[in-house]
Amino acid sequence: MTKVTIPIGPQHPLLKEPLSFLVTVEGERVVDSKMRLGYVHRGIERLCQQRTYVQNVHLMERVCGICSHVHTTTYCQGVEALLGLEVPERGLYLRTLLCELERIHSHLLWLGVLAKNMGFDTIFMYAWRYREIALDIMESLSGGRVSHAVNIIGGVRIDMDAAQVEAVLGQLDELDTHITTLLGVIEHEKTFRVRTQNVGLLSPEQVRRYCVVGPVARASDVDVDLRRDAPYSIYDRLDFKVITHADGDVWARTVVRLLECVESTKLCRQILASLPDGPTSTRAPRKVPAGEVVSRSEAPRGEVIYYIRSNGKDKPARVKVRTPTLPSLLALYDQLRDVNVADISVVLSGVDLCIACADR
Amino acid sequence: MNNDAILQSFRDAFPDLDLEITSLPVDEHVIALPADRVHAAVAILVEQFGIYHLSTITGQDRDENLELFYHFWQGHGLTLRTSLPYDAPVIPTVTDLIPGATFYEREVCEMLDVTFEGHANLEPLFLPDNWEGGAPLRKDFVVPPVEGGLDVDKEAAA
Amino acid sequence: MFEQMTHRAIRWARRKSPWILHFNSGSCNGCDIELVDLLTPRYDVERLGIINEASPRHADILLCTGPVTRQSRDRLVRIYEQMPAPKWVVSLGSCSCSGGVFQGGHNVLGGIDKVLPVDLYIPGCPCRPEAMIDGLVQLLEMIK
Amino acid sequence: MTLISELFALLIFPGFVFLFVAALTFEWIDRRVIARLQGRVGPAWYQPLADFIKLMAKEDVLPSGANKVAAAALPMVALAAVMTAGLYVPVAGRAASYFEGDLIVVLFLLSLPSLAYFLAGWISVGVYSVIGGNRSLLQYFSYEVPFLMALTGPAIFSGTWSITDIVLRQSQTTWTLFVQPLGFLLALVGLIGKLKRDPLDIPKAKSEVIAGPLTEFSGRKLALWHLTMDMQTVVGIFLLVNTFLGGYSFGAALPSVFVFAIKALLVLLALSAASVLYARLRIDQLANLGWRILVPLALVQIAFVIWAGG
Repeated sequence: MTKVTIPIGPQHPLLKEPLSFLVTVEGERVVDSKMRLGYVHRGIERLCQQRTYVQNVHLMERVCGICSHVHTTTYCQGVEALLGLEVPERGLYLRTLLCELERIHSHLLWLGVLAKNMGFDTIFMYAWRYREIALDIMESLSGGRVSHAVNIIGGVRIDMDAAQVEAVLGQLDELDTHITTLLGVIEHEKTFRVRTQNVGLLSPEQVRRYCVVGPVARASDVDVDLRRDAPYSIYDRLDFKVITHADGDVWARTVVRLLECVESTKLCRQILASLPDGPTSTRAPRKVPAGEVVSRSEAPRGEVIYYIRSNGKDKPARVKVRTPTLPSLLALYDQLRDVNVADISVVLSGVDLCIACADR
Repeated sequence: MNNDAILQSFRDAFPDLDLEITSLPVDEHVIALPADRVHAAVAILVEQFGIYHLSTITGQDRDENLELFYHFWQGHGLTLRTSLPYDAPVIPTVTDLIPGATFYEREVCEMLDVTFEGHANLEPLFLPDNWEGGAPLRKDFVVPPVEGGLDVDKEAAA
Repeated sequence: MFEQMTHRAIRWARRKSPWILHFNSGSCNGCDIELVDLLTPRYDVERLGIINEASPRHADILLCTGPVTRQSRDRLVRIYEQMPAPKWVVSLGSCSCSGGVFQGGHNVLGGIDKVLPVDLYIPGCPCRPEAMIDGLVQLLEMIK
Repeated sequence: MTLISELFALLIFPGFVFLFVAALTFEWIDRRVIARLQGRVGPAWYQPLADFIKLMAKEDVLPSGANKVAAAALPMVALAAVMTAGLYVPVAGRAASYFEGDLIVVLFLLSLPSLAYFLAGWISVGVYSVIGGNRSLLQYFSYEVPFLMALTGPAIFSGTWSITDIVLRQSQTTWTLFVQPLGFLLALVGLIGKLKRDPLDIPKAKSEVIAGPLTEFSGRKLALWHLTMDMQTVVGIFLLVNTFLGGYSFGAALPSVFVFAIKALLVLLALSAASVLYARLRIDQLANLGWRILVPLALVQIAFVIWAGG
């Protein structure tokens, strides 16, 4: 059999973002793969050192367009810890509300991308249509569909009144029905199962080897979720299930992500029901006392970790960002070995790549 | 994760060192180690305590030296901190213990010019192929000049 | 007379059938997901004849998002050169118009117009789907 | 008089002009129906025409290394084959030409575009084109056999190999569909494979091989390829209507053109629904489906027809 090398990317309909994959195939089997990152490397970590803490909030929002809010949350959390700032309760609640809405939006977006990549445009259309509801809620709260600019150091800049709470509750109900519908479809649609089951398998050992996090790890039966295991913000006061699945394939990841959406709508309802009164933010000083902090949070794709060091000026001395996609990318080599050429698209989209996150 | 137990086994393994555990905000504990002991310390963490999750490796330029942080996590954060000389920094790789460190080490390598001994492939991960500007996160780094935009003449193309 | 008629027919056809090609040269994903959103039920640009094409050889309009990074510049130029004439370039989002927040990054060259001749700028961070549709319609009106 | 009417049949109805208009209309209906089923609005009625004119007026580039003569000839050959096939398929009982055995000629002519499609991938040097071409050939072997076997059913049932006569025979007895529902289903699946439509668009799967063999084609050649595909859809659907759905006959005294159009649209609707409802199969899954399920079913079908007929 002759070996053929197929380039996937940097411009490829499969990836919205440029990532170069060189896949060597023998017949219809993949025998080797090579990856080249860096097409969207913008040098955010270095830019951070040249800008003030407040400016950096806007920069962090643009690490990734899909999970923009969770990045600012992690960053602000870290800076607030350095400052020793007590964030008002209402601010924390609203922050968490947006985190959960973003999780719904991100997971539905992912389902659409997966479906599109395996030639199931209908699910793509409907998933993105239902995702619009989550975007609507976020837009009504913050004014932005994808970037929200909600977080400021010391709280959030938005507030909501009773009428808005009522409206959001109604939209959440709607979202719930639609997610249940989607779950029903993917559980019963045979062609969907045929394409996703036993594809992109990751064993729990592999997950541990490559330090994979988030829904990909949970779908391989590794029970880890920072919201429960290292509660930040107000997660210790909320009641939710951590979804795991034993199968470890793309199908399991789909189920895990959709069930997480359901959990997220429940979390949103809890937050709205127990929303405390009071201010949403406190004033933060411009300069941050010298010190170091490690801030972690659970993004839609898994653990985000920020390391921030201050040397007492108004600009950070070092900000390190590690996004959940980077370890997932590493695990791709193993997943791609010996798969069918047609499954490359399913495997690649199955781990929910976000190259903008990984490259920074 | 039992920090006292970890510290104790580190003390047992490296009796010549005076090890301390310090705390950072948000549940993070730091143990400082010399660079040549990091590999052995990581081996203890992986083999004795089953801590497999390396969140990331942070590298930073502290003017007089380079500093590396190995951020572990298992319920609580644990960071191993080590420092390297400014010139020709070399440290053994931990990819043989934790394969997940591959990309983290490559990133530190290109951003700070730290060589990880024993790493299978230290090609640039994020920087472009023909990069000639040095390590971007070192303080003496200057952004290389941009050679002028490509002149794609629209009329000529049409 | 006949020539005039064919010319008018071709102009009409070009306005009614703009096939787009999307290239992300360093974007944060925000504009990209909003661009893909254009194809979905709420905005559905297929009613304007817009199809998202995968091959540069089939496309009429190159939609660029994000600033140009050093690594993606050559690829961007190559894709532009692969497209058959007549072709147009639209820069989508603040970063691709000027470099945006990423200006000064060690891997960022600046906006798309540093590399390619841009016909239309659509600002916004990220630009809303409505703005994109409006921009594309304005571009189509410019077609002679 | 006969010359004029024959020329009219050849060029206007049911000849080339009609096929062209029908091809664009069917593409529009198909895209519109798919859009509506996905909760979208869909394109305007003139969309396929605008696409066609625009592509005809676009620059025509080929990668260096591609065989220029073959690249220009292949879409023409494919288009010519489909148009010729269209002449023998009666529309509302009127065919431009017919003879005993034209069903076999039509089936042969309809398989030519698939081969041209494969060659188109092979001669344009791109990686995706070659992979797409190989896939189209693999797919060809999977769907063609059950498709051909399914279509022999009506011929054996009617005792003739002329499509026009098969229609006549059905108007005297009953639609083949009622006798051979299984055959109709097989033919429908085969047709989806032949037209490379979702969910069997494996050779041109966007997320896997960009646009398959057509990746490197642009301008005029691409326009002709699109037209070929559209015309193949029309001819294929008409063929099914004639062989399985009794052509224009409906028992009642409705105008034959009307009846025929309704039936053709119903088949098109079935195709659109199939592309909305299923995910794309993998090539090995399709081969399994073709050889393990469809071919045995087709054999059962033929055995049944022969047993019932004899």
